[in-house]
Amino acid sequence: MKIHPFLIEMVQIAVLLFAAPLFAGWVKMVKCWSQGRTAPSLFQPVRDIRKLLSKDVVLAENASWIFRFTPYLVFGVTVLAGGIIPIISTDLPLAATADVIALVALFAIARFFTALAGMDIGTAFGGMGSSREMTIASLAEPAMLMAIFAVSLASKSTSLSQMVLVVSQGYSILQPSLAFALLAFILIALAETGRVPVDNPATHLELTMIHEAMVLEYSGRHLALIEWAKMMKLFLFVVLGISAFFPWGIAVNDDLAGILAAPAYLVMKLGLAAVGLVLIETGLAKMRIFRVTEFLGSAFLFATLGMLSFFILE
Amino acid sequence: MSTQLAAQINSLLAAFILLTAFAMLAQRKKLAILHLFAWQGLFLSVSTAIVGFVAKSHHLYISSLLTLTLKVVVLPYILHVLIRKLKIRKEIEAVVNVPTTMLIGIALVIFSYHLTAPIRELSTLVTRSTLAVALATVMLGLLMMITRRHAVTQIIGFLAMENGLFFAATSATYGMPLVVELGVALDILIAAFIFGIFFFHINTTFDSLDVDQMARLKEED
Amino acid sequence: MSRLKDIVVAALGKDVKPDDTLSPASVISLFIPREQFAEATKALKNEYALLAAEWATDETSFSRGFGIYACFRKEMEYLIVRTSAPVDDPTFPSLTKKFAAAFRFERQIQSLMGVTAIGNPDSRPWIKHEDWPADAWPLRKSFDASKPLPRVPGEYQWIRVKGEGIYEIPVGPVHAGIIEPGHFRFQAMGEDVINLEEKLGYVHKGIEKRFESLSWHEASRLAGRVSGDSTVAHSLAYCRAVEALTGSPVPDRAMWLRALFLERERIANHLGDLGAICNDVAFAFLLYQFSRLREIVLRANLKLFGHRLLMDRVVPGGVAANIDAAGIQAIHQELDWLAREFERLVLIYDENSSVEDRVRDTGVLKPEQARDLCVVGYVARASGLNLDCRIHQPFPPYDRISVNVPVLVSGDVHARAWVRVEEVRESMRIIREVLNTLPEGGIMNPLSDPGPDRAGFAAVEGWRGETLYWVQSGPKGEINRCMVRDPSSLNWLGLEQCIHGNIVPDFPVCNKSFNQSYSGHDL
Amino acid sequence: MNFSPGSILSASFLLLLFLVLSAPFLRAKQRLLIAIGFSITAVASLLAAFAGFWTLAGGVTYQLVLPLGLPDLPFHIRLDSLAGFFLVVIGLLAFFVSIYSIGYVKGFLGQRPVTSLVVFYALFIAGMLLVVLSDDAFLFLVSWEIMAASTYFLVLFEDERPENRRAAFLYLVVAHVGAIAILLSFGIMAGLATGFSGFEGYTFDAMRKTVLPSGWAAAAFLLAFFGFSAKAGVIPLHAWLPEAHPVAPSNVSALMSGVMLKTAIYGIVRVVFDIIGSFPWWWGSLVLVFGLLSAVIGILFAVMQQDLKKLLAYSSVKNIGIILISIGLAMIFSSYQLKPLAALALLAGLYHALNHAMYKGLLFMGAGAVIHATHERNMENLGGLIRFLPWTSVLFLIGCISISSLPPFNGFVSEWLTFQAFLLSPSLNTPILKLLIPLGAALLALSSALAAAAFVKAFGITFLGHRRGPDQGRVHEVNWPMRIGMTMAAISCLMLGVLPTYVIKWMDPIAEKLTGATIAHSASGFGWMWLTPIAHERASYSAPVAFAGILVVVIVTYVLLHTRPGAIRRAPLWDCGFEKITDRMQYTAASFSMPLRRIFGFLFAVHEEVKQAPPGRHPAFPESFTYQLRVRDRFWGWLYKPVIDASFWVSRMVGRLQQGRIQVYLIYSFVTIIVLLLFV
Repeated sequence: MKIHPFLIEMVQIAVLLFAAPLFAGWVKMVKCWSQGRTAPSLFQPVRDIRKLLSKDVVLAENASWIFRFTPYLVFGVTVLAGGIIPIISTDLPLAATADVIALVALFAIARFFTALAGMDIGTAFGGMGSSREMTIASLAEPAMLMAIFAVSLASKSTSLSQMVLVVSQGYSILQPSLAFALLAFILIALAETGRVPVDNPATHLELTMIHEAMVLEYSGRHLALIEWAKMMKLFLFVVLGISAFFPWGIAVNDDLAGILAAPAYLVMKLGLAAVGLVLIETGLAKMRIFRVTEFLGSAFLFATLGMLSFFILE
Repeated sequence: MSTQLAAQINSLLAAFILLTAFAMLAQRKKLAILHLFAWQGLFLSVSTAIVGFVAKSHHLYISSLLTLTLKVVVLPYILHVLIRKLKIRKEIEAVVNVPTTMLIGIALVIFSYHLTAPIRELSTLVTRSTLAVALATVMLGLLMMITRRHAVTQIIGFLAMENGLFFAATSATYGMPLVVELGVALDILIAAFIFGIFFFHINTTFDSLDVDQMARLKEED
Repeated sequence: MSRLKDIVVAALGKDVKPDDTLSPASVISLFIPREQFAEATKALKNEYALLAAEWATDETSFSRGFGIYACFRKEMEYLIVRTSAPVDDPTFPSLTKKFAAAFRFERQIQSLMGVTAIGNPDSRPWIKHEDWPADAWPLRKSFDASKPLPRVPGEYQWIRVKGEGIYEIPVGPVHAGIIEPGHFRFQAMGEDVINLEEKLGYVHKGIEKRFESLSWHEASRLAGRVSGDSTVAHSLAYCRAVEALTGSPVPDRAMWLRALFLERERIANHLGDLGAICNDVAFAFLLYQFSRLREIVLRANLKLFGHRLLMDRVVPGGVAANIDAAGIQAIHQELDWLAREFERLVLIYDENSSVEDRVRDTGVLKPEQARDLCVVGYVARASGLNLDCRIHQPFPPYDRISVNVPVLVSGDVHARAWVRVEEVRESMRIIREVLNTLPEGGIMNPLSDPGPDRAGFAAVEGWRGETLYWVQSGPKGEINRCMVRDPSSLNWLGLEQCIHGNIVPDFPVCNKSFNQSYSGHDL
Repeated sequence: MNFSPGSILSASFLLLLFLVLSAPFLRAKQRLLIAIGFSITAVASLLAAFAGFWTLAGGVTYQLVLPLGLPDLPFHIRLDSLAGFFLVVIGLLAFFVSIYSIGYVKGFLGQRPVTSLVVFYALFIAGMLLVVLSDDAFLFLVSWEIMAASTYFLVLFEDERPENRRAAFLYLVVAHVGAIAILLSFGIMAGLATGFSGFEGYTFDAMRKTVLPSGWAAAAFLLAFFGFSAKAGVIPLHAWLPEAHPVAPSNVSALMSGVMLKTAIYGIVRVVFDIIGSFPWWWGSLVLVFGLLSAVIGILFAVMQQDLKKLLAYSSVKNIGIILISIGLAMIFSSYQLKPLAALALLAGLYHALNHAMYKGLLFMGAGAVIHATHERNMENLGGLIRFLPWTSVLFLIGCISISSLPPFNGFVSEWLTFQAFLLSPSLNTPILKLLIPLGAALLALSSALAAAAFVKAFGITFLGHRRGPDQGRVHEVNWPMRIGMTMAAISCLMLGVLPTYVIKWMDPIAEKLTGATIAHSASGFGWMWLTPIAHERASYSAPVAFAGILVVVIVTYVLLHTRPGAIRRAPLWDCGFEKITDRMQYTAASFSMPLRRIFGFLFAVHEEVKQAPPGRHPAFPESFTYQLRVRDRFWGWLYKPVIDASFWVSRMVGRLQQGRIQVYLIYSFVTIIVLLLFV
């Protein structure tokens, strides 16, 4: 039985919207357990978003339209990105909208506006966050491109659906180039999603913040959109990693059985990914901001080694 | 296990050996370098065993076992004791500009690929593609010896270089004759002991293992 | 004989008089004519004495004008140097030329007592808010604390960094975390801090003024509330000062119990700090684990002594809580368990290289700077200054306990954290020693009547460092002045200096490694 | 009169000539002069663009020998697809800028006469058009010199400022050194075409027909590359660019950065692909390496700038680098006979040239608007302008997004195509290139990410936050012609971004002619909405879908969230409870780039100094500090200072070079050319 791709696309976006907060809740839960604490409910992030959505917005007196527009844009870009990455099926009408490079650029436009919003209200913290974010992004970008390069060598494509198809058809993770690219991707994803060794999403210390510093002045529905988009971004990066390196289980032809099985695989892989993420976050302190150079430098190194080992070893 | 899969795994192990070589180059702490060295030995040992399986040359199993005991257990243990005795466990070594060193490392990998490309064309062995990695490992070991100032890290660099040579031997010709290997192993062991004793002496004399100290000694002579 | 006294006498000759009227039993006190006040300190500086405190009293009720006091410390002894200024010319020579640490004390004297230090380069108010009327001097006897003051808009002249591209970061007084209020002003270029200036005084509650309207016993409760986290140290210092002033003896058992309380307070706070330092480098695991240990220690306090923080357990003349054999047994068991858990966590701290990378070489307060700024406590001990009143001016029972405090020289965040680790270990050992040798007997003696115009001085090594109290009785035997000097008064200076050349995001962890008290400083 | 690209072009040139000749008569009526003068240049530019568009779309080549020039050396004109493309690039931006100038130049009224500005502006445009059209070395160099000389005077327009005089002189020196190199290169090619015996080889046609011996070909290429690089501001020959572009009037800067640099790109493409034709791989590698160097170092310099126009000028160095990267890749692919790949890379580069013209023009016009409104170029004294300049800020923002290569605007398309070209490098079967070229892709990624940082800084510091600095006078939005000029450039940025398949289809004849392959078929093989340079399984990008998708989600979210009448309450900034907040408490331009300055500091001569006042005070109670930051170009000290010193010395010897009369200058140039031609 065939299912229409547009239907799958709708389902996928719905999955993204609601699974992302749950995934964030799950990460939080595992993290609490790893620290020996009682965890909040899995649905806590959902409740937080609901609460924020129902609150009024308090806006700084001098905030311009950029500040008000940014949450919507960031949200929109993230949702669109979610329609492109194969989460449960590769046959997506939106898949051809962007390959991996364009996808990275889509996230970059969200970052561009977030950084501008950070500077819009004209505080020391906002500008500081923007400056740090743009610095880290510019270091992450070359590493990201190298990782894409390494992966695309194997699949001869930068289109995500194509990567899923190629990698799931027998290409194994034993391939050194993919192993290196995965390593690089993990480091980059930690930096891009603002997780612990680079940024601390749970901190209240304005002076050390990166992403939070830019969005300090947001409230109400604006904050809800930003937070939601942030959760989706984390979710999408995990899913991106899954699609590019562990695609088994994603439906490659649109038969019903495959599509029904896909979410089960997804849940399993997400659960494991969260454990991995928590292990990294619990085991590491946040690094000094200028150490990020070395961190992303090693991501670049891994990606380059991946690319080299494709030519040398494969 | 098919030959195909074995070659695949062997490539992956080669990649890991290369990775550990790079990691050693970047690491600032001696103990961590030692651990990386032990890991490299482990990868090497497994790789040797796999090559032995593929080539059906059983003496490689013995070399593999030898590598395992010597490079994963005995030598790291000796060096570990040494590091602890010398109380340099927490010492942080000044490494000259990690990114630059890494870039030089990448250049060396490319260079060794370039160098071994003709051999790769001619060879028919399953392991031929790992030769470039082996050569690169040797060069990275050398680079480590050049960039480090501390005697203990230099000796680890030397041993890593030796790992590379050993790996080169297995990948180019399915390993050296067993006798040679035993001889080399014995040499390394003895060298390690002598180094150990030697370090204690430098340390007690100069209260430091900084190689520059010895250079200074020479100048004064 | 006192070396410090000899130094001053040798430098100034016969102008120096032993201070007969005010001779607290616990310290040597000298009277020096006002003109030679600064000169005397020059001699002390040359002999490497450190400034411990500087304060002023309103002695109009004795018709002596204002008394200005400076307390110095060198190794085993303290010396108080006193001079006085007439009411119509409330000035005195500044000590800042020789002792940089004096500049805030003198600003404080100027702001709160209205006595000006001539030669102090910084005349801005300190602690007193800039919107107060300029001529409101709350510590003067003539000031009526019951009336509200009018708000007069004033401006605080910040230290500025001129130059293109410099920006300022105002942090506080309301912070995002649950911490005390204080304002930090960074002058920064991107991530580089060029200058940090603190502005405190947001918790100025008038504690020193309030002391003057309380009875000697009530005041002990107030002393216990000067800085909540070091309540034992403050009430102990107050009580010892009062006991010195009145000459009241304290039962032996009470002395040992006081040491027990002091060490338990030290353990609890150090545990909390270690966790907080780790949290500021986003290593939350240790925060929760250390907080757990701290909580268990505090709960044991509640169970055994009736208060989690041991507030009001030290009273003039003794202590207000006793311990029985079962309690001793319980503490021993708790310590066995605590030591095991603690060592496990310390191992994690020590072995995690990502934490190590953040704390090493961060916020370095060099030994020269530490000596120059006369810092105290773990801040001093992490920067190579071997200062601990439990060793150097041991008060009972520390004269009978051997205390081994660690001294590190690197002066970075790690050193301040590691001094705490070692101190926790040492405190656990001390507690065991105290419990093993705890003498029998009563725990409280009545306080003798204080005479008029007497003074008492005490120094106690609290968990944060040397806590000083100096009390003076008035004409009717009431409290005329109670000088409180929390270790923070000196250590805040260290924070400002150690941040130079660091990057902005390292400030929180530096601040946490100092963890100074706002309340104890602002008073 | 028959209607053809040629006749349209003639009309365009006649208009420009008419303007140059008649302008002095209108000297007395400055306001009228501005209106008429810039209207004429606008029409002329539009005509030129139209002619170019027609040529390219029609795929026809026109050749013409003009009865002008020296005896026996008539001028040759050729209008082919490549020339047509560059006519569009130049004409389109010149059209926008001319309209903008109608409003912008009014700002000089009452300060100084603008007659010379109008004259040289027209000459400048005519020069650029002629460069692209000329089909022999002689006319090429003449028009090259017209272009250089007119810009020299335009840079010198506000000549009372010493920085302008310095920049103009530096520009003149570098332009001349470059011109000599180009001349020598043509000399070699012309000489070999006719065996060093006559002048007949000076036409490009003759050169085309000649197969050069490899050594001479390399020499000709190296000389031409050096000469054109000097014009394009390729690192390390860039130092004049950030000096000259910012000090010129902003409309001129827009043209200089937007299109004048492209004439050098045109020159490289013309010489390499058209005139020389076949070449070894290392030529491409050389171009690639210098492109990468310019891209990364140029943008790093841009990030460090506090002067808005300097930032833009340095970013031009970066964009020239990106164009060279693509051209270099195209050359490498071409030398290995990988024709479709070469076509892809070449079109990516040319597309980027067009895009850069649009957004850099837009950004310089925006910067001009800011300066027009505030009289301030230093970003440290700007800020919060979004509230006063709503139009300018939106348009400038569009420029910033485009130049930061973010979808759905145009900068992204051409960079994405360049990335695709990089990703195809594994099809080369030279191991060393296969391993090294991907590292180039990483550098390109670095440079585009840094561009985003630079333009977040440029927009954020200039337009957002609070007003900075001492002078906080009122500012007004700029006048309509300026807004219209900028708006048109902004719209073309969007259109070029959203409709790439049409642009590529239009540009395809160039690729076909120069590389022998086309890509339009595969690029739009999946439908016009999807750009699929090779095949849609390989890589695809759809700007229309992305644009529409984001728009839909944004609108839906907005509508959904506004069903509940939620109030927006305006409140003062959160001040941490400290009430006395000032505008010093916001991030500054120098601070924004500080982390990058720290990380990449080894590339610059960074000098930081903190002084405590009064000196000698104890550090616990200072009164104040002074901080000084100087970031300098290392190349300046290594390369330029010696050259500048030497040329100052030479110019003193020559004495009359600097007298500033165009005739003298032109004669001087002509003599040089003729002497050199004879010599060769």
